[in-house]
Amino acid sequence: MFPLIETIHAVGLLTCFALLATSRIGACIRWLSFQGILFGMVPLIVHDDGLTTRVLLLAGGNIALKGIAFPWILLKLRARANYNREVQPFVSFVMSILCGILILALSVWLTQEMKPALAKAPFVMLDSSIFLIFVGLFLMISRRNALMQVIGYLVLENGIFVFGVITVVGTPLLVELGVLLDAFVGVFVMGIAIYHITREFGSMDVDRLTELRG
Amino acid sequence: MFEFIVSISLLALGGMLAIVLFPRAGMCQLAGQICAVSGSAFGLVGALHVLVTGDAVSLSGVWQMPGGSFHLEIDVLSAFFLLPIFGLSIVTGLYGRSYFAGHGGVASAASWFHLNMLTAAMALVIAAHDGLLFLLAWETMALSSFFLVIFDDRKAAVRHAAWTYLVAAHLGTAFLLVLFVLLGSIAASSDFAAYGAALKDHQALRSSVFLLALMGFGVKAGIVPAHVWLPEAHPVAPSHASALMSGAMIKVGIYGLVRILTLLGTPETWWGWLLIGVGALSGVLGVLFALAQHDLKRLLAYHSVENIGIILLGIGIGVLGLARGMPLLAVIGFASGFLHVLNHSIFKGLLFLGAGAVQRAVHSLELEELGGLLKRMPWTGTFFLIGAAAIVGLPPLNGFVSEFLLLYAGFLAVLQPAAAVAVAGLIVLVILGLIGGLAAACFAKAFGIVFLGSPRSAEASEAREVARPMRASMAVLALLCIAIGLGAPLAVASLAGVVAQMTGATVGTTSAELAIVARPLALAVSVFAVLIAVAALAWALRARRLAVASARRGPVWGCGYLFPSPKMQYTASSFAQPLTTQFHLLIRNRETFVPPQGYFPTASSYASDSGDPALHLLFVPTFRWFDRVVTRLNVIQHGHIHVYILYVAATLIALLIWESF
Amino acid sequence: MPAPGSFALPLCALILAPLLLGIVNRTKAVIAGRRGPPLLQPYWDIAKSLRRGAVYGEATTWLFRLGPVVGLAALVAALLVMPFGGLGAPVSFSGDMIVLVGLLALGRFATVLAALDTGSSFEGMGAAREMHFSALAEPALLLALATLARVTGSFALTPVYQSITIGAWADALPTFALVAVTLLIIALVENTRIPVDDPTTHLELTMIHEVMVLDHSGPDFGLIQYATALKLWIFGALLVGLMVPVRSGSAWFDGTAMLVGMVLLAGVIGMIESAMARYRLVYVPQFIVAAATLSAVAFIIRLV
Amino acid sequence: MYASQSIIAVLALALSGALFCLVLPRPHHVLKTIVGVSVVELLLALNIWAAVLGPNGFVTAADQWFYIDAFSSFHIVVLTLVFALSSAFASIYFTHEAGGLVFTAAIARRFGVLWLGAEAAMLLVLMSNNLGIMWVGMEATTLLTAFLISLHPSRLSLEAMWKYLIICSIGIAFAFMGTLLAAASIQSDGGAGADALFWTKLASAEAHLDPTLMKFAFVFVLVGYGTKAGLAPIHSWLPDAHSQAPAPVSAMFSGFLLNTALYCIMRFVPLVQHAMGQDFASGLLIVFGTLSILVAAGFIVFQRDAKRLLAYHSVEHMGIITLGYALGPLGGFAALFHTLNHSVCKTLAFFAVGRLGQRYGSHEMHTITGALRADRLWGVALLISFLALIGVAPFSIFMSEYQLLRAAVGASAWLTLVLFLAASGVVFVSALRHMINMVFGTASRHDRGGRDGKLAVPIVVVAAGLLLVLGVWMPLSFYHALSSAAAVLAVRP
Repeated sequence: MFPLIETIHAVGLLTCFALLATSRIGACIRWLSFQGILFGMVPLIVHDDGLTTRVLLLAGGNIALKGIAFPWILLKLRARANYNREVQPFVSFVMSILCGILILALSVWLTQEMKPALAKAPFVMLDSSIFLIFVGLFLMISRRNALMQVIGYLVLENGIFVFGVITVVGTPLLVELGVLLDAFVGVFVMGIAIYHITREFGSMDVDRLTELRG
Repeated sequence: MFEFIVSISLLALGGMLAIVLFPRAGMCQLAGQICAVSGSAFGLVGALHVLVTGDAVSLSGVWQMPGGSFHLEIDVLSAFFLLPIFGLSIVTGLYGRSYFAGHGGVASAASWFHLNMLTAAMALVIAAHDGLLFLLAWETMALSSFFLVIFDDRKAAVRHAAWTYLVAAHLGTAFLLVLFVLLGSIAASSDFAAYGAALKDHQALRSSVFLLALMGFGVKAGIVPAHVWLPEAHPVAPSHASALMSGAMIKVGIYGLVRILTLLGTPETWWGWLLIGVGALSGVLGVLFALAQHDLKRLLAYHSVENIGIILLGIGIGVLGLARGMPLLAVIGFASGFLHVLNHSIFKGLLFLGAGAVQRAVHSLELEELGGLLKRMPWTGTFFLIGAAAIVGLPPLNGFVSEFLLLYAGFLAVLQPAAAVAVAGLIVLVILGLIGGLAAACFAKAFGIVFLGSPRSAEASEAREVARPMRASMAVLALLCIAIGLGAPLAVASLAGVVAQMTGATVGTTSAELAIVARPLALAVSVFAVLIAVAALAWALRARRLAVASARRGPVWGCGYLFPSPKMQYTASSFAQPLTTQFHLLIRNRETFVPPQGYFPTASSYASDSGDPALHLLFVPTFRWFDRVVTRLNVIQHGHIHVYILYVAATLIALLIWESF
Repeated sequence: MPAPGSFALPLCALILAPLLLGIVNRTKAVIAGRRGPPLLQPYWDIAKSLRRGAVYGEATTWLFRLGPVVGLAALVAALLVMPFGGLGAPVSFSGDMIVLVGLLALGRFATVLAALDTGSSFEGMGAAREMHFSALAEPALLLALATLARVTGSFALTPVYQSITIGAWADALPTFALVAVTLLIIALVENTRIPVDDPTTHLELTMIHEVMVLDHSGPDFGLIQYATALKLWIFGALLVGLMVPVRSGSAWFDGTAMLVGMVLLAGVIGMIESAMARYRLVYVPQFIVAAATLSAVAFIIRLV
Repeated sequence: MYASQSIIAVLALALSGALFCLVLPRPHHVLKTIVGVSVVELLLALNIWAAVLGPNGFVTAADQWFYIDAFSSFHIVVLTLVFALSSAFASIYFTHEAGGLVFTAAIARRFGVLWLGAEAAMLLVLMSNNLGIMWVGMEATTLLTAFLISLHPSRLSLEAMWKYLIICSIGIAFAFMGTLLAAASIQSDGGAGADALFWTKLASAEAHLDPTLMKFAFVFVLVGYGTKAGLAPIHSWLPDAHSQAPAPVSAMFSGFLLNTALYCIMRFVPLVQHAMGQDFASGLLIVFGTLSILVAAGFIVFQRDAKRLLAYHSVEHMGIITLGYALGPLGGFAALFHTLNHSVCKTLAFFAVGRLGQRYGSHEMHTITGALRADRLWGVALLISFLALIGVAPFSIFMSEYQLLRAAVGASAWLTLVLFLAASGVVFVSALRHMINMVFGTASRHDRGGRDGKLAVPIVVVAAGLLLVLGVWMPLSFYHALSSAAAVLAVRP
């Protein structure tokens, strides 16, 4: 089944680059949901002890949240600010892609040291998980729009989720559900925050929030 | 020890009562005063008892604080330093109530609370025989005196002074923290005895310990250039608090230094040199700055710096003597230092109380607004005169005795073949001579401008003599000045115990060595007796002459100008001008001089105002520079969330990369 | 307890002191080609003022009257520790130098306060100058005494002066010479003679000592005049004791030698006064510091 | 009551209280409720503490999901104490909302829910044995407290809230990464199991932890929870949040939220030391601690807003505590002692500043002058809390810093010692100036109205009394409690 993983890995990387290169927020959200569904399937593949309810629950919950719920919330929010659908990057798209390549190199280099310790884990997934984390960070840093920061945060979450799935066998279900719940509440809260911000500031440009300094 | 405990608890009680009774100003004043006086009296008795018997009393108990233990011990050294504290506290307690008459309940409650706390804390510092206990008392002392300084907090200058004071105090405490923590770590205990034992087998640390002590305690004692808090803080506190702070509190700094010296064993030669150098610097600069002041209490505060310098000169000579194995030199040096500690607390207390009386009578301490007060406040004037003569070191008063000892030690050193000692002695002689001359000039100015001539302002001309208790407390100190002056041999002989603790010799040998200098003092006193006799004779003679011949009042010689007015009197600035211009390099006098012009000159004036160079050349620029530099940090926190996220990411990546290598 | 005979020394000091002033004035007159006042004129002056009544300024207090008294008493007491060349002082103890300096300071302080008591700006001016110069002269004097002490190995005046013999001079010629110059300068400063101050000037603005005592009159002024003479005697004894190392052991011989020396000193002062002009006040401090430097050099020579 | 029950009771009470607030009609009902709940919580916490200090030294509940040892129980007590004080103060503060703000019933309910919810979340963090659950609780505190900052939505409060939300979420995400790595580190040698995330398992002597993964884990945990704990240079959210939140919330933030994050870090330290020896963890802690102290000292110099000033003080004191943890057993003792002192002192300071801010209508320090004359009680509180904060004896922070210095000299960390003293000197100088100008002098224009109610004096007396008493005398039992808590960090159960 490794080819399958390879594929997911490759496609996952591509989704990241797509996120880096897209200028329309709507498109970004769709890429995000696709990525969520893609990586939501990972638990179904990597586990070695049959399709237990636990695994199904895990995969289902993730796909449902990251593939459907979050994108839906984000689209709703975008609809509120319909006059502004650009991601407003600090860094041009070309530069972003170049940075993406650098980040890829960095993450591969970093995972080199972990790999011997994590004998059983599929290495490619390890790479992509670290890569996702850093791309998420990069998106949050380099995009003005509040929605893009949420998107970046979710990409980061995906990375951590993947890492957890492939390294830690048998995390208690309670913990997993707690994590999912937190992710859900987190996005929900961020949504409300963005709602207030757009109402107060009349835009989602969080770079305008610079009255508190010193 | 019993008396000590009683006195501490009485003082604490007094503070509490004052707070509790604050709705009724009179009651809380009374409570504060009674407890202050009685408590200090108890403490004084205890200290004297220890001094007389010469055997230490101590009290240890459990104290739930890691790194500390409850150990009080009053040996001869502590007892000696308790004298000025409790003695002055009695007098100020006597003085304070009439000084505060008319203040509101809250104000007087606060002042009495902090005054009693200050006395108690100082006493505890002296008695503490444990590092942590010492620090605790030390900080409490600083805090309570801080509240006394900021007593009149409506004035911005007062607030600034209080800030300066507490900052300086804390700076000193930082050094002391390191000092005691270091000692504690090598001794594995916080008891002074353990420190001493541990230092014996950590010879390498001795010099750094000494330097830490000198810096830490020097700030409190007010050595140049760490003296800047003194002229800020002392003038603004209530006068009896200033008396207590200047008379007793800065001596606590000296005590700390001396105590550490006793723990350090045989000193190095260069310590003595360092002490002498610091003392010389403080002495000369202190008196020079004092000369340039025209606020009476600021002037007195600067004289405290000068006298601390004199004390350090004495201790320095003593240390030199110990280091070079010259017991006689050491004994006389330390004796002069200790005696001057006592004397300075007496006459400086007296002078501050006098200044307080002037303040209360005229509501101003600006020299140019005073004058002619000796006529209007004869008692205060006379006492202040005695104090002034004493601090200048004129025979036959106590100031002369300690300076005699110091000069004696200086001459002894000069006779030594070793150049290192002889030159030190010469420096002491010359510096002390210079200090004496300048101090004389300064107090001629202070007394002359404040009490002599005719009043320079309406308030001064309507001044009234102050209440009886205030006069009484000044009289006590004035009498002490004379008594120690004329009883010099006894005073010196009584120092044997405390000096012996410094030199490590037996009391017997020490008193034998002190006898060597007591005999000349006895002869000197006999000469003073002749002096007084001749003076009385001459006075009687001129009185008899004038009884026959006519004595009348007339105008003073005005060089042909018939109607001289008070405005024409010499001012403080003009009096000091020759000297201040002489040492302009050192005291940075800001002079404003409008010379007379034309054949018929109209307006012309000379005024001088002194800024403290240590402040204006050292501290203020440093602080400004630091502010400027630090304010640049602003750019880190400029409000852009993206960059904040970048910080997080950068930190993470940096750490990951760092630990991958 | 000192022998009663030894009190003869202060006594004859008390008697002869004013004579010095007479000699000084006489010398000046002779050099200026006048006949000048009789040698005993100072005695008559003092006696006259003592007999007079007194006038006191409105502002003055008891301190104004006390000043001259203390000023005189301090000098009289100082005479007790002053040796006269080889002749020992009635009271002698190590450290009596300090007492001497202290007594001089006391007298000065009393005079200055008395001057300030009048509230007149002239007196204030004089007091300021007096304090200024003496503040510098005091360390210089201590420096000179310290040097003598180091050379002679004692710091009690009597033994110090007794050990200043011809041999000692031969031994420590440069040191003694420098100290002698210092003492001379200090003597001129402390007695406010030319080139520091001109006692006979008639312009108050340029005076130092005279302007301080401007408003004293009658007995007070008499005491002041007498004190001036004593002061000159004391500093003269300090200097001449060093300059005339005649230590034969016979009191009469040494005493006469010293007296001759004193007379000569008075003459010298008179000559200086008629030869030199007054320094501007701003130069006086340099003059004193120079004196101190000489002693410092002298000390350094003896250091090794 | 048995400790294990009271563990459940503590959580249940907080949660039910939170839900109960939803149905309350009036603001003052909510306020009374939170006061009552938090006081009971304090009593329960003390009960737990007593039980933990008993013979076997720890308490567990719900088969190992809850595990409380001396270390966590001490934090629980401090937490509940801070909450009790802050709730009491909130009941005063919100009745005097100034500047056109109205404490409506809706806002009151939201406040009550989030407030008690946050307490429950923090209790969960402190009590859970499972590092995953601990993380869940931590994330929950972030999400719950976010809206406490912008209780009254305004441009500034929203900005602060957004920064807090985003930056801390990232941090917490990293922390989860670290948690996963820690779990992976025990499995790497095949020792898999559903209890991989249980602290007792990881910390047990026979557990073999892979050093490499543990190293990575600690880096992620440190940066992650460190962001929440406000360690420099990742403290950027802190001053904004503290300055914009209502005073009781700010008090709770720097009074305990930061400590909770630090607690999480310290839970990992024994594991790291177990895996790879003493130096790695303490080295990183020393660096971050010292850096925080220095940065905070620098920023304190030029602050203008009183609450921002206090916020930077929190950064400084977090640095001090971190430093203490890095300096061996004595240092750990000092750090725990300092934790209590700082929490009490800082809450008191925020109370005073908040109340005076309401009187003067601003937190700008130059508008607050003569507090002693404007409002004696809170003026005195400001005076005492600031004096204690800058380390003046006889207040307890002086003592804990003295213990810290002893630890530093014992570990002969001279550079750290010097930097610490220098920085605290800078803090002293500038903070003292601010304090003097606020407390003393003639009072500037302020509103005299508004009675404080009968809770005000007890709050101040309790807090100030605690500071003063611990500054001169440390009860023996308290001493033992602290030492055993410090021992947890060094020795593995």
